[in-house]
Amino acid sequence: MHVSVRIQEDDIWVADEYRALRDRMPGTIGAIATFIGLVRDQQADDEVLSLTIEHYPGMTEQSIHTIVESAGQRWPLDDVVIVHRVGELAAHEQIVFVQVAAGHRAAAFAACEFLMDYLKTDAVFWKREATPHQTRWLESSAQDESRARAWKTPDPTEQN
Amino acid sequence: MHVSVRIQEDDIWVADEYRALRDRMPGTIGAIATFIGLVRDQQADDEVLSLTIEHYPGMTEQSIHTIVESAGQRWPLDDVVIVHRVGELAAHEQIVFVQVAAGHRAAAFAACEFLMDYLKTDAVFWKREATPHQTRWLESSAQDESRARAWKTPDPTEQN
Amino acid sequence: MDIDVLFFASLRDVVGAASISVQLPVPAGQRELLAVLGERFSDTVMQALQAENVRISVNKTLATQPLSYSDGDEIAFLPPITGG
Amino acid sequence: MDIDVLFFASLRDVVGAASISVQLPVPAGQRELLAVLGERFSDTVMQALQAENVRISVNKTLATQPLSYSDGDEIAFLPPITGG
Repeated sequence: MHVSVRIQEDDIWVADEYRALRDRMPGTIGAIATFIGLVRDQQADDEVLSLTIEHYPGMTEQSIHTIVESAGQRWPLDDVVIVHRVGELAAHEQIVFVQVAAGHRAAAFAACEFLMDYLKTDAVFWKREATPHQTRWLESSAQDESRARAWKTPDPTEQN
Repeated sequence: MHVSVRIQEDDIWVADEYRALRDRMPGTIGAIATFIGLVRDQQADDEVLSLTIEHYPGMTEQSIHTIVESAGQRWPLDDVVIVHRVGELAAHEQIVFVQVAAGHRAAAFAACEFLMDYLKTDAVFWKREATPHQTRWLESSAQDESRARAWKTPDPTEQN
Repeated sequence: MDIDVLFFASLRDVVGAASISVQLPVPAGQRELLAVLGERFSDTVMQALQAENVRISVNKTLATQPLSYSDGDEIAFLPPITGG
Repeated sequence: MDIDVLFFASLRDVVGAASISVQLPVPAGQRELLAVLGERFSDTVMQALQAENVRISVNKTLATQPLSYSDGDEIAFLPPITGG
């Protein structure tokens, strides 16, 4: 499994990531699932001006590699790329990019969603949201926690 | 919901599709899930030389629009693009591109996978696979059928 | 009346043509269509067209039995579909 | 012994510094670290550092109690994380 994990202030160039995957890709890959998270310009009816993301260099990368290894043990994956931005991001900017290539679509979809769910709960980042009225540090929601926990229970669809 | 469905012999330019989405996108979008299907170079231990895809102009587009409408009724989606190629495709070429934008990731992921599952079973295409030993018309597998049927039963995770 | 009959994929291979025009009596349904096709094609072809997994569309819409055809209709024989 | 203590996100805001160096007796664990920090910071800061949802890492690995620190360790106070 080829794995690339990058934390960067720079923007994410989705087209370049996809081209690089196609270039290095073994031919047995039939399915590529990707996810891109953007800064929403609204949160609970308040306008979002920016999101500032902080990380702990070294520990953050390790936390993501641990998540990727879990996914790799769970599904037959060929290629995983995760790029996560840090610093101050304006509304509509790209935050995170996850790209998973596998032989078949079930594994690619499941792993991509699994990776996003665990990035929400287990990756070492902190996010501060600025609205016209306040600045506050975010926590992963109860919903995020329950989505991540759901992967720990046996999944009846996993054999498909 | 912005919807674009295209059937074409030309290759799919993923970077252009993504850029166009970002250009037209309302800011409340926080999640973009995409799927790309490629021609695998192996099938059941036999080398795949090419895949030839045939459609029924008019009926095929309508069959895909019907699938997109089902997805739109099921999840709050902002933008759906489906590009499906026809003609003779060599191993490793792109077959299909699905791009779904939504406010949150749960809807984007679920709808993207739903669309792919129904493209397998309900979209009016035919595929002929050529190996060094034979040429044969493919059918959607029993597994494909059961994946599509699974969406028809109530999904306990849907409220998340 | 005249209708167009289309054959896709494996059925086009079996029939050896993508489309043909046929003349049907009025009124006509699937039974009359198959009778006319049976005069033109072999038993092998007719068995393929009547396989359990073959569906019929009328004017690009999947049709359910009983069928009743009209002048100018476009009928298609659709073997099992799969996309994606 | 000397250790580095890091504060992230909301805890850095509360402490007013991203990192400090502290001298600890040998041997030292979390109790000794908190005692030294308590001499420097207000009760408000100390309550924030000891909130139930704050986790401690030692040399960039999440630590579980009881902790035992070594010279040169990098200790971090981590408020609730969320990425993606």
